[in-house]
Amino acid sequence: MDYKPDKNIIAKRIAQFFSNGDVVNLGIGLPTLVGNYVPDNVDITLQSENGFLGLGPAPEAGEEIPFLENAGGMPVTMLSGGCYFDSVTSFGIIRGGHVDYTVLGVLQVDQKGNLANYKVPGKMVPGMGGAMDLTVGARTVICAGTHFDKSGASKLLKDCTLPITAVNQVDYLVTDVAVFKIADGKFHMLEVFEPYTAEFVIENTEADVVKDESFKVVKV
Amino acid sequence: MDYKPDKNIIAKRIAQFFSNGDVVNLGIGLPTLVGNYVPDNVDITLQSENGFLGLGPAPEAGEEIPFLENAGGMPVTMLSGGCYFDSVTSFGIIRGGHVDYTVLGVLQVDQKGNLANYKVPGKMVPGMGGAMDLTVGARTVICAGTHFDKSGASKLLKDCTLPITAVNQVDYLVTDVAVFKIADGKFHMLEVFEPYTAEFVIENTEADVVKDESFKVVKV
Amino acid sequence: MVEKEILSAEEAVSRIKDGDVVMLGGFMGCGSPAGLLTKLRDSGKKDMTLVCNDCGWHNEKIEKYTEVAYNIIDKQFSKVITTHIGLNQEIQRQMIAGETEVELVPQGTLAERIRTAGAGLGGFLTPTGVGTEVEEGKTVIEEDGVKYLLEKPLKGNVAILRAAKADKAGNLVYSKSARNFNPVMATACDLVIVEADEIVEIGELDPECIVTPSVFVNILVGGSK
Amino acid sequence: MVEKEILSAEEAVSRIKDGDVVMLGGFMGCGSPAGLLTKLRDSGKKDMTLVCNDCGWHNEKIEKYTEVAYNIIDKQFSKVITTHIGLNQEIQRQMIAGETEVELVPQGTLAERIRTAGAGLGGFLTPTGVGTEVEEGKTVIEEDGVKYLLEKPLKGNVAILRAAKADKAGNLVYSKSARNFNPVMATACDLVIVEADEIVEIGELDPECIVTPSVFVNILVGGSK
Repeated sequence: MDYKPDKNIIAKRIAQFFSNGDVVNLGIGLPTLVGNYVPDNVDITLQSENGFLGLGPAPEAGEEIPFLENAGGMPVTMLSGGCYFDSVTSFGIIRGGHVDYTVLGVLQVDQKGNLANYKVPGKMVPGMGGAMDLTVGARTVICAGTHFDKSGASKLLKDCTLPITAVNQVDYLVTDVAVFKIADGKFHMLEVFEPYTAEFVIENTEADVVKDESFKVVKV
Repeated sequence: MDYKPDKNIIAKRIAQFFSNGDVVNLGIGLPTLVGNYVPDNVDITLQSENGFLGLGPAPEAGEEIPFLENAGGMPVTMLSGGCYFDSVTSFGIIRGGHVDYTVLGVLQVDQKGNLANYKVPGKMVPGMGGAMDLTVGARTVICAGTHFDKSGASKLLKDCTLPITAVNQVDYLVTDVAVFKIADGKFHMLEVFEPYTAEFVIENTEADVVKDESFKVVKV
Repeated sequence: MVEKEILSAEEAVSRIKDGDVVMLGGFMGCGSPAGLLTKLRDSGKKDMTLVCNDCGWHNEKIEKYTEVAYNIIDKQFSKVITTHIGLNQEIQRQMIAGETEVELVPQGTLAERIRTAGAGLGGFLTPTGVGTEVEEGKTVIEEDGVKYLLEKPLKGNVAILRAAKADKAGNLVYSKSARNFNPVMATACDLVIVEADEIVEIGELDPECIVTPSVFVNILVGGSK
Repeated sequence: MVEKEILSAEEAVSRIKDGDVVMLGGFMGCGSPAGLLTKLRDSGKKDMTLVCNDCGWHNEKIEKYTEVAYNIIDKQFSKVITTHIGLNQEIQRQMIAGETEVELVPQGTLAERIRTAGAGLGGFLTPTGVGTEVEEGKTVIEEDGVKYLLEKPLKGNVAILRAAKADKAGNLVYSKSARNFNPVMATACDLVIVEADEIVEIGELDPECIVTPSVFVNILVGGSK
């Protein structure tokens, strides 16, 4: 079976996690795409860790609002009902459990729920930014990443080999192949995305993957 | 020599401590009187620990401003340039060393710089309120109290007998008889107020009092 | 933005349970939710723990009583965690008589303990209270020659707060010195009930001037205005 | 209320000394004091420690550079304490080449360490970083079965900040997401220099909406407006 990376399917599936009123923080990169797929009848509030609630869509070119950027330094808008605060308050909100979901990009995730996403020693060291606080603080941590890296290796490991961002905090991993819940030291496959199969996932993933009792094949 | 309690002389003398731009917190009771005696050419900013800067004089009867009270629950005013904040910020300002002077009432002060002013066990337990934080946090701690209590005993002790508010934090004590700097385990008398004399103070004070080399007799 | 529940004071206090830890905003009654306290008294709830800066006024001589005085007269709280009770004769009497347990906490420490709970921290080191009765039973940690007390977070089940204005999303602004403990208590309780003098539409508050972000608020109660 | 000193950017940065710990407000350049950074570069100061959320943009491909990029190119900082340097290629290069010491701190921990210094506390317990490289060399304290790192306060000699408006007393308000680290850094430095887009008379700012109280500010510098 051929694998073709597809970031949009990941974003689309993650957007289905949310309910009305949820407070959500979307990481930079792939997780930002999730905002494009939230169903019209679901009203969530996006928190931007650089200091506001009510993050709205990117403005049209030329319509940028001075001093209004997201945590990636890109121009954004604010929805009615949002508010501004400083970085101390922002991380009080995050660490204090007042964010329902955080969606974070991954380099590696392991079956103990460890995440690595901030550093490739000696090579690429962007830094953890807010990721360590978000992973520890948000009520539910959803990791978002393509199932395989550029070399074709699965990002789902028995043990992370890169420096980890947080210990045992990842609740869900959504790849472009399947949805996993991490519990009891295993990846519990909840869904596989057509045309992939459970067998394809299990054969091509280094980590221990089991089919959850609620497992189903879905089309996202 | 006859002793007559005089709270106003204490307030008047303490008001002379301040310089332009100083940030000052005045405790409830006697210390509040200090505000009445600040010279016209000295512009200080009063911090009110219940949450604002720029505390102004009490309003005329009938002119009370809704929701504007001092830490003693009494109506006050705010000066131009003041601002409101919450209790967390208020005590960040206090503990963080951003208040130049705090003026606190006393039950007892001892020659180690210990203060007791929040509790008489089994009898009167108002609680420490903000006093413990103010004593520890303000850059300079001035205690204000009549020299003798109602039974005629000096409030200046070798060792406090009441539960203490803070250890070794009092810088100055101003009574209605004299001004003391506390250092090296002694009360250093800087000034005595006419008609009292240094000898009167030393004879009638339980604690160790020495005349400072800058000692002088003054009329407040 | 999703709107929060808007209830009557009576409906709102029905969410409070016997035995709950209740945080009460206000400073000498300024900024306390008078309507919620009155309905809480009517509800007859009991065995609660009250967390508040002071216990307001209960002064028989000048006949000045703030609302919580009546909850205290009714002994609805088996324990009170507070900083100053000098102006409430009755709670002082109950404390000295051993009728109600009163834990006195320095004001900055109370604010910070509540903040610590709301901000997901496990504790903090403060110089306040070192060498005093407040130190009893606490870990002392020395850093660079300075002694600090390790103080723990303080969480509540319910916060009952007062705001000047709330928008329907739950964003709050306060009035003058009525702000005090209200914002921090909103961060540290499972259920946050706000009595607002005015409830306005979403978008009517200036997002630069909002003090309490909507995420902290669960239930709005309209006030007298 | 006493007015604060109003200086030119050049005069203001002359108060900064070689070797100072300099806290810089802003988030990816949004809310950083562009004028002060430029004059700081001109001043040629060196061996400073920079504390900031990120190091702004230095992207050769899209030719995007925020002001601090040039101070970094000039190697004015021998050490940088920061949370994220993913968008500054040059500081990443200097770090990996060992030319500049870079201490990476989780963002919430950086904010809280600065707050802790400004608020007169001795440290705090955070769950963030437990079991990661951030734990190295730190005390781990367990409370109720949860592990926390004991993190220490972080003080600065000088803060260089940007505000939307300052009144002459030093009260500040910010603009939108340009607030970020500016308010907390104002609390934790011996000398606080604020580049304000507009300086207004005392009394012109709404006291309910002031974000940084005047007590934290020492020097005002007029901005481009």
